[in-house]
Amino acid sequence: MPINIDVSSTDYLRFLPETLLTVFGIIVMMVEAALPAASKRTSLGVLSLIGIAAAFAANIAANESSGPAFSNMIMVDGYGTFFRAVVLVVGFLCILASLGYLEREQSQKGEYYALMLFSMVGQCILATSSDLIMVFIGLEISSIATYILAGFLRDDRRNNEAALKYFLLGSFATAFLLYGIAWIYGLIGSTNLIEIRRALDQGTQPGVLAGLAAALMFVGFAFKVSAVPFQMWAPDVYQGAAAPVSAFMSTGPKAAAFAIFFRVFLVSFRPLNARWIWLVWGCALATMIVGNFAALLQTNVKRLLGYSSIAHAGYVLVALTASSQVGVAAAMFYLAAYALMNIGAFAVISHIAQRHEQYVRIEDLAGLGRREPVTAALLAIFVFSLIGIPLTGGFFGKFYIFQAALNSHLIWLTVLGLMNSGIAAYYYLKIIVAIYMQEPGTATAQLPPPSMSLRIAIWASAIGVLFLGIFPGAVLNFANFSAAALR
Amino acid sequence: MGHVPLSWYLILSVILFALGVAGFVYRKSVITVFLSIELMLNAVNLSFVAFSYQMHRIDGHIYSFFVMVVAAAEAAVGLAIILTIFKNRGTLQIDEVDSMKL
Amino acid sequence: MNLWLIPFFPLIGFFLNGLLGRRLSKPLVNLIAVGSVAASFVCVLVVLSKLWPIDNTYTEHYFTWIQSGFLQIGFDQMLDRLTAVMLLIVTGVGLIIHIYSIGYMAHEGGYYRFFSYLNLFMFFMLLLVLAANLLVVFVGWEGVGLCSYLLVGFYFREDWATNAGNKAFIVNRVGDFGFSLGIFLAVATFHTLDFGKMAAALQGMPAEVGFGALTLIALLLFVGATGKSAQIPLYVWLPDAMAGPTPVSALIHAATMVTAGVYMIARMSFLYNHAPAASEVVAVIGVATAVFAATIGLTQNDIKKVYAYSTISQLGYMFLGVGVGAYSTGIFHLMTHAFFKALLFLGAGSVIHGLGGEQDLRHMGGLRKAMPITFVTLLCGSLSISGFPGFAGFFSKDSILLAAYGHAPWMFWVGAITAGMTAFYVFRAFFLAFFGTYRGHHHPHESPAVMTLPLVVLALLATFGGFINIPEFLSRSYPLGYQENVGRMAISAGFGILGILLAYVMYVAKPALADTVKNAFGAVYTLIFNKYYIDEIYQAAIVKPLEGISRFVLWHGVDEGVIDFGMVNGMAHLVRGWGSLFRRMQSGSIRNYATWVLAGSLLVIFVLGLVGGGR
Amino acid sequence: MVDTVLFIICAIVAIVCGFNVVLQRHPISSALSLIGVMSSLAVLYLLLGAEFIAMAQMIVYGGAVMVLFTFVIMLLNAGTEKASSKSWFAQIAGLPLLLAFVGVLAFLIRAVLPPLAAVAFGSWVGGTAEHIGQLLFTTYLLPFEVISVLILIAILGAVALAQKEID
Amino acid sequence: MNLLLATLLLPLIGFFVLLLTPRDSKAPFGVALLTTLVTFIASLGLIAPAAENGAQFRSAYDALWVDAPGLQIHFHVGVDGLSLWLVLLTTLLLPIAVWVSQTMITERHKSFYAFLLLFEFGIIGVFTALDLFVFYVFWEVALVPMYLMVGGWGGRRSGPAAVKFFVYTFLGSAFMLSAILYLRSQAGTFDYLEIMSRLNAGQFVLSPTQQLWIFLGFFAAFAVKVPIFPFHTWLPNAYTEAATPATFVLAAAMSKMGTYGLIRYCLTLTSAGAHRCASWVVVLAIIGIIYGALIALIQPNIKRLIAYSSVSHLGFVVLGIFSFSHQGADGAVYQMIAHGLSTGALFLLVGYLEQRRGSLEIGDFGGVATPAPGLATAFMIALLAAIGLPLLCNFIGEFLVLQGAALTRFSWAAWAAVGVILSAAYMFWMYQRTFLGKTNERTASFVDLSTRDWVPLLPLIVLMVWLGVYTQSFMPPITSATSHILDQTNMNNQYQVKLVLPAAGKLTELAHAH
Repeated sequence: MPINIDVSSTDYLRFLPETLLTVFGIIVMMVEAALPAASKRTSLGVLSLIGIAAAFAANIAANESSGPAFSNMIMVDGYGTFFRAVVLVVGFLCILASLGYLEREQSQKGEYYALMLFSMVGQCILATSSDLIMVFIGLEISSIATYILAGFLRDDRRNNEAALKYFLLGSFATAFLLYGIAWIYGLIGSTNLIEIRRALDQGTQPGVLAGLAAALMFVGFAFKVSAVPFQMWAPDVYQGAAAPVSAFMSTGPKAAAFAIFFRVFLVSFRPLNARWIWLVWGCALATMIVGNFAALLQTNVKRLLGYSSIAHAGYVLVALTASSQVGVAAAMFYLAAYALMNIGAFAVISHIAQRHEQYVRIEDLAGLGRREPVTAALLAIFVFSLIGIPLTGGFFGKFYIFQAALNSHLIWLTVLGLMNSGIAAYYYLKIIVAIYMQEPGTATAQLPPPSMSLRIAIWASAIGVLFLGIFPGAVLNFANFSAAALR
Repeated sequence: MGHVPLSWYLILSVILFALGVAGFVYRKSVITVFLSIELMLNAVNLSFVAFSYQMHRIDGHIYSFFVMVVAAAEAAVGLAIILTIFKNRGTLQIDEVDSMKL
Repeated sequence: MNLWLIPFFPLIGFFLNGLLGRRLSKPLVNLIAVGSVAASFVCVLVVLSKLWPIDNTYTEHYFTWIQSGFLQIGFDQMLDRLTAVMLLIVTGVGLIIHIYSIGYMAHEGGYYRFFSYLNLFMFFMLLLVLAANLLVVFVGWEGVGLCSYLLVGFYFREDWATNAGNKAFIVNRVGDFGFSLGIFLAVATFHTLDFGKMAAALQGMPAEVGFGALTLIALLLFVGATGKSAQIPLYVWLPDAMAGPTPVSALIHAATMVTAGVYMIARMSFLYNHAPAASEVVAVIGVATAVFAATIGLTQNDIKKVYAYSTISQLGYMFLGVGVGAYSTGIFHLMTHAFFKALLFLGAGSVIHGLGGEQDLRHMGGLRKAMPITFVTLLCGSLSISGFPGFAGFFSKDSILLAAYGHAPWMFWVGAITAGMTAFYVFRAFFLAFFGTYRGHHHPHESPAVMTLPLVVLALLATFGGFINIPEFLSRSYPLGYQENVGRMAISAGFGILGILLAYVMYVAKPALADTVKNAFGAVYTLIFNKYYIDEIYQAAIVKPLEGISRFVLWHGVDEGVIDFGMVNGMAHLVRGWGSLFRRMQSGSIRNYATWVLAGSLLVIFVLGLVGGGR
Repeated sequence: MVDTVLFIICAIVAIVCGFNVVLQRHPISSALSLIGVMSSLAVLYLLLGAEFIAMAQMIVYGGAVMVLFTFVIMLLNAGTEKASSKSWFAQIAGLPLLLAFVGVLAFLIRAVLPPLAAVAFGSWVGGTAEHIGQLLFTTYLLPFEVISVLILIAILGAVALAQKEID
Repeated sequence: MNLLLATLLLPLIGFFVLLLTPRDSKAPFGVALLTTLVTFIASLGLIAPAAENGAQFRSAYDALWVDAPGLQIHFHVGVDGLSLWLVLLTTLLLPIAVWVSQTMITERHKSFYAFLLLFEFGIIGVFTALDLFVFYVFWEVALVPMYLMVGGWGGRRSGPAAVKFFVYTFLGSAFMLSAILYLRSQAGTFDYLEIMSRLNAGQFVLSPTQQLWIFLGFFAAFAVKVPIFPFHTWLPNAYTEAATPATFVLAAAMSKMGTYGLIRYCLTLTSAGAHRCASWVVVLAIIGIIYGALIALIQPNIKRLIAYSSVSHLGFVVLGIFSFSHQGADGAVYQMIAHGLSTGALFLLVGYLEQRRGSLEIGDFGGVATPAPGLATAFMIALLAAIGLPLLCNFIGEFLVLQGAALTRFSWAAWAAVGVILSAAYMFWMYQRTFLGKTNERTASFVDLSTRDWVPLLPLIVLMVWLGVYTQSFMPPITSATSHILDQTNMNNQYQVKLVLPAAGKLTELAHAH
């Protein structure tokens, strides 16, 4: 067995974002230990924000010298860079949104920020990994950190339950994924994504077994992105977890999971395309339908957004069904836009909810438009983006996805999907109706002004959503360019 | 003859995996459910090692190793979560952890 | 030559009075209203004198009104002898009635409003008469309908007035429905609406046999005419229209507007000549209306209603005339009718005015002493309408009846009998009002000069107007269509005189006889007295069902029930139903969720592993 | 021959213990049964030439992880399960689905998988600690380093969620 | 500076400026009024170029908006004879809406003005977009502020009405988006002119089946927006529940979006589809005409009555479009504008009534003409226009539409003309019960229109007469645009205009035979 390992500085550069996140995570914990007991812990949040910013810079630098690193364990390419960036932005905004929230709940602890950072490490690894072992480890890092975050307010019954559900079901699904990896390993002898592709192209393995392996991995990924019928956990967990955490869970890990989902299925399993395309077709449709239809009857905003996140996963799966470069680019764009609008919505909800999240029903939003016109307007922007109204990122993403679908001749899926988005408008509008068309209720009547950090988070998300909707060109270009990586 | 076909190992793995799933689906104590997950992971490990033997490569062993580490980490976190549940609800019955639904 | 000036003056009058009238003094309003019509009358005279003897059609084009595709419709006016007659009638009689109105309306509220409407009416009527194409006719046609609505409903605080106004407009709309379809079909057939061009297209062509495009156009236009000119089956609005002030009844519902249908058919004679089947229909409807309305007229107690039914009846004569192809006789009768019917209405108005608003004949009587001028002039009018030899009505009516005899003798006989009935009921009203003893309460008095003077002028016209030989004047365009026949003239005149005598016997000589006759006829009388229940039938057969269908079937049934509740909400319910199903699957139980994952994974394995085909 | 016997013994022990995990109503019995499964698997690993993994299985799994489990079970004084009428879907659909799952996979392995090598004890010993170590610090350097983050998270999580119990 | 771009962007700029103004002051009103007026003045400049040749797109502006590999979206706008008057109608109506909102909107003025401006931006965009993507974007951009206006102000049940309105139209436009995307996947571009030229040059061909489906996709969105029977049930609720200025723009301006789309896109892009469905669409239109009128006949609420009358009136527009005749198309466009003016005026007056009485149930009125003759007169004029009295605007539209329909199939015109009868019936009946008769104790103290109330009415009334009398000021650009569109329709589809009855040609034949 030859021992040739040369780990060059380039390798480290390519892995720098993750490294920086880890380092800052550790620093946060150490600083916390050093802080006097009475002092405010907000500075830890700021520190982690700095860490994320640094990681972001490193991400850009890493992209300058793209390529594989650490014996093909990871692959820094435009695609990975894009998702790393999404994850980092998500983390940044979520931490911003968390600062005031944790203060309010009196749970300001360094662990929270460290866990956020570590979770992002896992997601960044997912975005760039090019070997199934990295996929597994990245997924676990990301997930386990998120399990803890979901239950971070440990005295809160809903948090506990969310954490337990997410944890047990997540581990359960991961076992399936892992079993799939085992089968791939057994069939091909390698877990490198490119190797798998090469082997499958040659077609020496029984297609049925490759299909089995793909199926088991599909279960794992589909669970993480909350695709039907593996979506059950999502509403419960998003409802139970703290609002900023829900914002984080429904965007960052989801984007990362989609990143690797796409990479595995479009790179490694592309030769099996004919097998899985109809599966994904049905899955996409079912996901859209279940998410949207079930959301119609929700009265809890967080739960509603949970269902909506299922539906949005369905739209992204449409892009996977298209399995084309445009489709990938569309999914990338969509996930970025979705991240912004969803974080924005959750951030506003976290503000409205007040202490211990007492006010999370739709009627608690009543009259927000009169009490806080600016916050209300921003929430309206997020909701309209979720509906898919033009000039918001949500629209352009959806538009681009369905265009990709039509380019791949998925006419019925397009029509049904767009109909779905029409039906979806109904439940989103319930929020708008509450904000603008109802008299202020008790919840909004006693609303303290939002904290500065939350305001920044909301404004940034809103500007991002509008920017993606009005000037999608730059992001789209980058997405398109980097989508070429998945061939 | 005298040698065991590798497929037996794989089928054993399948059975154990399925038993893990069964435990998850049928057991009502949170801890047992969690144990079932460990059983599933063990089953997967068996597959990894068996496939490694087939190809005479030890990457599978590395996987198993990592799985163990992950399992250990999961155990720590999972048990901590179970602790909080027990503290807040005073029960370990999984069916009673269903306040969020519909 | 500026034909446009003719309708323009009344339009100015309308705007001045309409916009500023409220702030103007009464004399000024009068000046504007009467002055504008007078100016227009003068204009007519000037124009006619310049164009005399009007051998050719004179046309003026102002601007292109509508241009789309091949269709080009100009805002054009034309003048020929027919127009000339009409112009003189409209402006002449119009002027007289305007003057009369000064007195009649002196004590009414909304004085300026009344005159501005009246001016507007003059504008539209003149537009109608002067129009050089069918669409401009339609403008005037609808416009006069509007004015009719406004003036019938002049006492807008009273329900009977506004109901009558609505009825007038809506029934006219039904007619206009036909008229507009006729226009569309004419465009499809001729690609133009200009009278000249249409006539030229038909020049030298044989008459249409059977039922073709031309007949259909002619019939559709005639549907319009039945509406405007109150013929069967659309006559029902006219009696109700008497709710308007009496000068309005005189001007619009006797002299001018209601005759527009006759004018239109005369104008479109080239078409009707080519559509004999349609002409036949016109004649039959005309004669039927004449006799039908006359029977109703026999029993009415409201003096204006009597005259209203007589108007319908007389219009039936005119349609008989134009229907049998003797267009000039129709126009002739149109003119004399304008004279004597305006006179009758104004006379009635004078009576009503003198009695403080009383219209019921049963509350009049013996007025000849209190209102001598009205008495005399009304006598002239009554004789004229009865076709008493020498009076205007005699000549025109007989010319129609002679033409009808030439076409189909039964029409002549029906017409002659109708003439008798006409004489009877007109004189019945006359005798009831002016003879016997006064049965009312108000103290009767003669009307002021501003009202009686127009009566006198009209009386002269009604008496001697028959000597204006319209058929001769129009013979260039329209063949005479009848032959003089003294015998038949005597027959019809005889019927008239018989009618007058009968009325005299029943209402002056032996007043008790009337009740005896009434009782003798019993059921028939009740039927006729209630106008054959036509209004009630329309109400029960059309209006009520339409309302019921609209409300219960269409609105509550289809709109709210089927579409909104059934389809729209049904879809929503369907979606919600599925939604709640998905929601119930979300049981909150971790074990159930895991089972779903298991089930899903099996499905995925099946699809990917087994169904995917291949090895 | 020995291979076969050993395999069969271990397999039966593993399966029986596996069933026991599923069938026992008290968590502690399940946990102990799971240790049984793990031990027999360790033997099977040895048969497959995975020395290091067999050891790790005993030490990490059987030792550390399961001890943790038993500890928590004792700590929480977790009692016998109670019958529950909830999760009826799992009760009804679970067994058929499981049988189908096993059936499909077993069928695939038997019918579709190309013939594999038979296992002969000692014919291949690749999985010594040396081999593993070499690979771990060369090819699998990155995962190995990264997994430390996971350990860190576990510590953090335990601290964050169970702090009060600790201090 | 491109005047069209100025017209388009001014409301947007005004919107942002408005956001900066203090909430409880006169400033938002001032900004809104100024913006809309300046926009109107700017839009006047569009007339001259477009009137020169209505068939071509003038004042066009074309800029690359989204530039990504495989996806170039141009911000392409232009004005031709078809869109010209619709743009002007909009820019005229908006200052009026702002003006009346001052008194008719009782709270949160600033937001309302902001939405009005945003709406103006959207709807001008809809009428001028020359790129299907841009069209769709503006289509939705116009929808959102309208939705907020309908739901945020107005009656108790305005929220549900607004949601119904939104979901209904949004579902419809989902189909349109599918069609647009599909078209793009076939044509390779979103640019309308580019697609047309490629179609005409035969560079790509849409099979009749494809055309049918694309047509249906577009039609779904337009039919809901117009609305065509049976997609109309959102309309009565939305019109009735919304605050009057919102109803005003909704009815007067927004309802034209659907009909505009039908004539602009359905007829040209998918002529085969349009022809294939024409008779069905016409049947629906005619049902709408009669059905809307019949239901209006028995409505107890003035606003709802006018709402149903809109269903009826817009049926004429659809009928005209799908008669595929010059007259029909011209009439349809003319009717759009006329309907905007007359219905707009009616809704304004309804607003005045509501202000004074606090209710719109017909039963609560009666005898209003006595204390408020000005209001009654203005209402009468608008009403007369609405029922198609000659020399007022609607007549021209209805006449041409019916004429066009009659040329294609006479029975269409015959059925549709029934609606004309009914319109008089329901309008006059409503007028009688509202304005005529004796006053009751509540209407006796009615206040007549003040000068401020007359200001927005006068331009509408003047235009109603102008459009009715001197059509040559407006018709030439329309005619050239529609004939261009019809040429394209017929070029792509040989469609025989069948007359039921012999035309002039046949008459002359007859003459020669004898």
